[in-house]
Amino acid sequence: MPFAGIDIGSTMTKVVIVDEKEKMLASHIGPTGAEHRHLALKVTEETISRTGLRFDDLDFIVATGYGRINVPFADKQITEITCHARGIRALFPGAKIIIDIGGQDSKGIKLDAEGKVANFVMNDKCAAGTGRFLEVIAETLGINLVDMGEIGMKADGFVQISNMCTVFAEHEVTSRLAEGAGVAEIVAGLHEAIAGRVVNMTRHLGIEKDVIVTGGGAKNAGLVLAIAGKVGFDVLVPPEPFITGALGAALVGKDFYGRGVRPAGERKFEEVKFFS
Amino acid sequence: MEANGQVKTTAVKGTDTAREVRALVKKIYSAAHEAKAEGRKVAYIMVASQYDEIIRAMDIVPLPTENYAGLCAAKRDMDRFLLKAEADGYSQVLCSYARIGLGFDSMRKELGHIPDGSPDGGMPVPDMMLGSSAVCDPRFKWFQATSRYLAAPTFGIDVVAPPPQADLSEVRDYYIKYQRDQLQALVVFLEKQTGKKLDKERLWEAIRLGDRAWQLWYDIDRLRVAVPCPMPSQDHFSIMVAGHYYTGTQIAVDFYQKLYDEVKYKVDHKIGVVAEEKNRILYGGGLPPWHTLWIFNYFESFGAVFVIENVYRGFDPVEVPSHVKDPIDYLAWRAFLRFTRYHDQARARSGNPTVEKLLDMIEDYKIDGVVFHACRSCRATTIGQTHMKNELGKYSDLPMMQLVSDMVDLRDYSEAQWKAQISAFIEALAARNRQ
Amino acid sequence: MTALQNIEEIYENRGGRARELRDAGKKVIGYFCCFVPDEIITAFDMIPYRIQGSQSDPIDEADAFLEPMACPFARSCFNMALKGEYDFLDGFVAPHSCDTIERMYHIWNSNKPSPFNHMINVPHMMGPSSDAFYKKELQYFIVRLEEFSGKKLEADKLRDAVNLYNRRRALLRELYELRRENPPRVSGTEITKVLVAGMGIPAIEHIELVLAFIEEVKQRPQPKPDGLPRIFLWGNEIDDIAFIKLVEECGAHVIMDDLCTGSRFFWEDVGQTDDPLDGITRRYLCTHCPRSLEPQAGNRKEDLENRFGYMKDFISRWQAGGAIFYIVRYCDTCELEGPDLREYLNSLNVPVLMIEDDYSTSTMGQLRTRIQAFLEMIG
Amino acid sequence: MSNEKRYYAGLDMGSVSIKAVLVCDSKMIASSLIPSGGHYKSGATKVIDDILAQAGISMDQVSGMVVTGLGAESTPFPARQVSDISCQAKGCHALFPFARTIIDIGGQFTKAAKITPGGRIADFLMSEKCATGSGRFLQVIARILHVPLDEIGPLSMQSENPVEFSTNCAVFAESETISRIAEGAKPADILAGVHKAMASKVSMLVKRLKYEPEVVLTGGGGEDEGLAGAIGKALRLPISVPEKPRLTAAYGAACLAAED
Ligand SMILES: Nc1ncnc2c1ncn2[C@@H]1O[C@H](COP(=O)(O)OP(=O)(O)O)[C@@H](O)[C@H]1O
Ligand SMILES: Nc1ncnc2c1ncn2[C@@H]1O[C@H](COP(=O)(O)OP(=O)(O)O)[C@@H](O)[C@H]1O
Ligand code: SF4
Ligand code: SF4
Ligand code: SF4
Repeated sequence: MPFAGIDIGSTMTKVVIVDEKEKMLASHIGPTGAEHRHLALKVTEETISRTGLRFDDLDFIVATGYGRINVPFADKQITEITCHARGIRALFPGAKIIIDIGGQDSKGIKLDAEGKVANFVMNDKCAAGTGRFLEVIAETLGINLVDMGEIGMKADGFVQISNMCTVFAEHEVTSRLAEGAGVAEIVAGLHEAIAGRVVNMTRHLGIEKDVIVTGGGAKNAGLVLAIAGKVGFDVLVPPEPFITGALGAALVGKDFYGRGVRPAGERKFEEVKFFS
Repeated sequence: MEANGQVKTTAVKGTDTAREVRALVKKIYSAAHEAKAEGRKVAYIMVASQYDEIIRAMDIVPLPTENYAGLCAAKRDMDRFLLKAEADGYSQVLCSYARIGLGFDSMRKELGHIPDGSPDGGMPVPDMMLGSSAVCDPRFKWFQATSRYLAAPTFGIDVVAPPPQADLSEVRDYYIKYQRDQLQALVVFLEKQTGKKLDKERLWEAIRLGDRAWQLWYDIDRLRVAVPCPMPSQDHFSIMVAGHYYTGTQIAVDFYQKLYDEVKYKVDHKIGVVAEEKNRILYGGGLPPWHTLWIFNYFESFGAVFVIENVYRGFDPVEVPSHVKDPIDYLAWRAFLRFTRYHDQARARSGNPTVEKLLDMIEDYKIDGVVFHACRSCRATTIGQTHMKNELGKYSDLPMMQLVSDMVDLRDYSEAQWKAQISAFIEALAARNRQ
Repeated sequence: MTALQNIEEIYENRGGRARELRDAGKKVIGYFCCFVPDEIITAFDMIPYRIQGSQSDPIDEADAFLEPMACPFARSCFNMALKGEYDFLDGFVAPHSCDTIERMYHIWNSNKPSPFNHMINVPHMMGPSSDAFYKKELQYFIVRLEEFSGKKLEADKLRDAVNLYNRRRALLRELYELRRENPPRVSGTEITKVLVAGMGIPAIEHIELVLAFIEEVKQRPQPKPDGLPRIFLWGNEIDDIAFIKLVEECGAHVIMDDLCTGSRFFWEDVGQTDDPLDGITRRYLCTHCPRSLEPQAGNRKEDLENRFGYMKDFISRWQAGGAIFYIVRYCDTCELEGPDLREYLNSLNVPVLMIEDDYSTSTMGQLRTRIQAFLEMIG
Repeated sequence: MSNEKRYYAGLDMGSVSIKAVLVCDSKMIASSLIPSGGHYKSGATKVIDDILAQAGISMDQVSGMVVTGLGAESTPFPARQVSDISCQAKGCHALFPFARTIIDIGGQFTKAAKITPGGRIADFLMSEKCATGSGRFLQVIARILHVPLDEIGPLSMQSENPVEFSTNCAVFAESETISRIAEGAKPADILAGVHKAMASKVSMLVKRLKYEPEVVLTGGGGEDEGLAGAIGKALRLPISVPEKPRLTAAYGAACLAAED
């Protein structure tokens, strides 16, 4: 019995298909960027084809993420918060705190003893402290997002970035460069700034072990290290941080199905609309 | 204080007496620690609550939590407390004094001792917490929240003032009666906490000292009408410690006597704060930027001196009728008269007592410009500044400026922005001088 | 027209009925918050009108008079006044509810005065001497109204007004009883419309509407159990349906509240006393607003029970599965109360979502994920 | 001596651009504008050289200079520093004698000032540390729309149906813009939406001043007639714009130098 989870994030679309034993049958990450949002459907098709199944074989489809609202082919819309928690619980049974750094927002999630969401906080009004911040600055610095973490970790000390407004930070970075600051130190400064902001926000929840960092931001080892520094102990990162939300969504779907919930209404396998 | 190397401040000279305040501040906290060690009672208090003399007369050692927050900011050690309070669920827009207080109490509870390196040795756990509704809402609500971190009883009193439009002859009696009842209830509470009766003679003595100190303070401020200005606002924000945190003690009287003599000497010898006083500024309102007090020196480097201020100020002396024979009655009367001091004048002109006070200051102190400081998280002293500016604008054409930051939370402060604003303001003053 | 349609029409056009009555020669007295007794104004044969803001209009004009760090509800009210939306008021009465309202009274008074302007000082501390003082303040308010109207207040009229408003209170409680059903036949959105509509029309007319609406609700068929979470709301001013509608759209029933615009303003009756003013004084001082304070003994558990115990009944009888705090930003007393209340409700096993908002419908979209995640969390 | 011409220079070192103006007999006789790119010293020298060359004079012939702008402290010239608010006031007052309110939309901040009939600053305010109310926002959107800055004004005027943004953040507006394009929204409508969002932020600032007509829009934002129109709509007033809005501060600086 296959279940699909579709996480339509602001930067990427991720799809995971699991079976009734919670085994992952296939996963796929769609082309990045806001330009490609309408490709959510393609990513889903691609993932399904990797399993050799057909769309109609899917017993339950859960959509999550920023673009979850208007997915015509999903049976339920569930927030990223619940899905991340479910996905992380499957991967790390001892998880207490999840820090998710996505493109459009960052979140802190606290799990109770059974691994359910006990509380959460999120930042979504301002790009400060989100993955988008990293993207913008990487572009300004002319470095690859993928290399950013490594670069930052090579720094001796860091340059204080005082502007949290992404737009102005971009400008600040340019002037620091002009003044002769090193790229590595600037990147380390950004990691410090974002980590500080995200961890402070998460302190509301009471930080305790184990802390899992996930979402695209977790791909950045320098940022993860900075977060560990602020938290005061080591943090864990899933093997593929991008897909924990989609994995969780698939598992939530499986849970629903197990409780006897069945798809209601008609699924339309067509493009996702973002702004209605 | 050093101006981050940006301003030459050598020419600026405040009073010597103001330097002694540092020791007075330290003593607030060391006295509380001593009292705890000796088993005497310590109370968290809010200044200007009209109950200061009662506290002194009952031998309770006051711990002003608001002052502690300002102290942390002046020492640039506020972030850990702010963050702790926010981590405990308090909003980032809540009064930052309260956030520092709550964060400090929370950390002290969690650690089981005073957080390491706390400014001036930190505050010990109080035996009681005394809030009041004077000045603002957080000042009665904050201690209620503090009870999350310590098991001391909280008590608050109402401090009431009629609106300026009220007919004073209609409302006077019941306002004074309520104030009296509130103070009396506090006495009953304190008697229960200390197991001692209030000694009315001692209260009279404290009141006499209190009134004496405030009279001297008032006289000092009156001396400051002199040109050049003998004592700048930086000093005011130090020397107010004696008036607000040592109310009802001989210490305050002695301090102000000494300060009076010094200021008088400066006036007589025409010794000013800066060599060439170009402009005289009124600090129109808002809590001082404790974190950035050097900003006053920045103004002074342009010859602009802050000569008088409308915050943390002593009340003008008032004449309590002689038929009032009970000290509690006296305090109630005094409070009423203090709060309604400008009411008649307001009804005759602007309708607003604060506007009247500011207009008087502008005239008496030969003011050239007015600066307000808006604090994002202090609604009480910030809301109304724009209105004040609008109203003052009806009676004077002085340049006015509102600088925005916070009294302690620096996260939204921009030095570049302030400097740009200040230069424009200085230029506006200069343009006005030329005319 | 159904009662609901009637209510919706009044809700959509909040000042409409008051303007009509004013054109017919009645005097309309605007006021803030839950501390100004409707009974007194009504006993003078005037129309009490609770001043509200507008969550859908941006605050622009008010910024020339009032700092942006002031409570946006208050700013919005004043903004509407500046735009002439409250020109129909004959009187403007502000209680000293909080710093912001007190400050705003003065600003309003000097920039947009009504023919009658008055401020009532409301004690923050609760106790016998506070009652006595507040009664004096109300008496002074009466004196001022007598001057303004040229009429003496008749004790019988005041007593009649007390009975009238107690009748309305009873009816509103009856309506709230219907919310106890699971699932309820009346939504939180509808309740808000009923309450908000009632704040700008004479009580007699409101009573008629509520009666008719209760009948309508009772006619509705009982829906099948849907297992959706039941939400208790706590906070200050929610005078627009947008937020409650959003919560309900996310999949929940809003079934009970402790809000200035909800149960807080009508839950308790005015007691029958020889001097009706005594009952009124007592009743209006005991609104459970965080801006009021009682001494605490220093025993955490008991102190919390004293402060919040009344909500236990709301939670258990209305079977709330979760609570959402909606705090209009910059409201210091609510911000200081919230964490304690959260602790208390958590001790009753009620999970809490705390939202700080700008009193604007434009931010609603951003709240969706938060609310939905909370509902998933407790569901 | 008396018939010898006196020249005064004004130098404005902004966050986005560096401008210089040469004034003679209160008239602007030369000007120069280059992107600052963080290189203040060399940039300043370049624009000054430029205006001197245009006028065919040497530095010795310049009787006075005033510098202003964010980077004024890094000026390589021995000149008096004056805040850009005062310079804008001076420049705008010289160009529009009846101006009472000035809105300066620069790269970093937006400033609003009220001036007296004599051209003195009566009151002023600056925007918050958020890019949504600043010229930067326009640059960001222009970049992703691949529209040159000087075309965004005319283009936005063609819009009939401005896009409503679901966010107040310039960064998110950027990604929203990209998806809107993908969904077929017209660039003109997007720009008009951006103008509306900016105008609402800017007008809030201006309203806090109790503004009075005549209102002058200056700084880089003044180059954008669409933005001027949107602000005018929000304030319900016609807005005056100098011919070369980015030069008014430098022009004002030069005028101030002439007064020294
Ligand atoms: N290869 C990578 N290395 C480091 N960081 C990355 C990488 N790819 C993406 N990111 C970061 O991840 C963010 C997107 O995270 P994601 O969880 O996919 O967000 P969303 O769910 O909003 O799409 C980007 O903004 C970027 O900061
Ligand atoms: N032709 C144009 N049309 C529209 N906007 C422009 C144009 N040229 C510049 N701008 C805007 O002006 C801003 C820069 O203004 P400027 O006054 O030079 O700033 P600063 O003084 O901070 O250097 C840019 O951010 C851009 O948004
Ligand atoms: S501060 Fe910058 S990042 Fe934050 S909302 Fe404003 S434009 Fe966006
Ligand atoms: S709100 Fe202002 S006046 Fe009140 S406690 Fe805080 S800082 Fe003091
Ligand atoms: S919401 Fe809070 S701050 Fe606003 S008016 Fe009500 S009590 Fe005052």
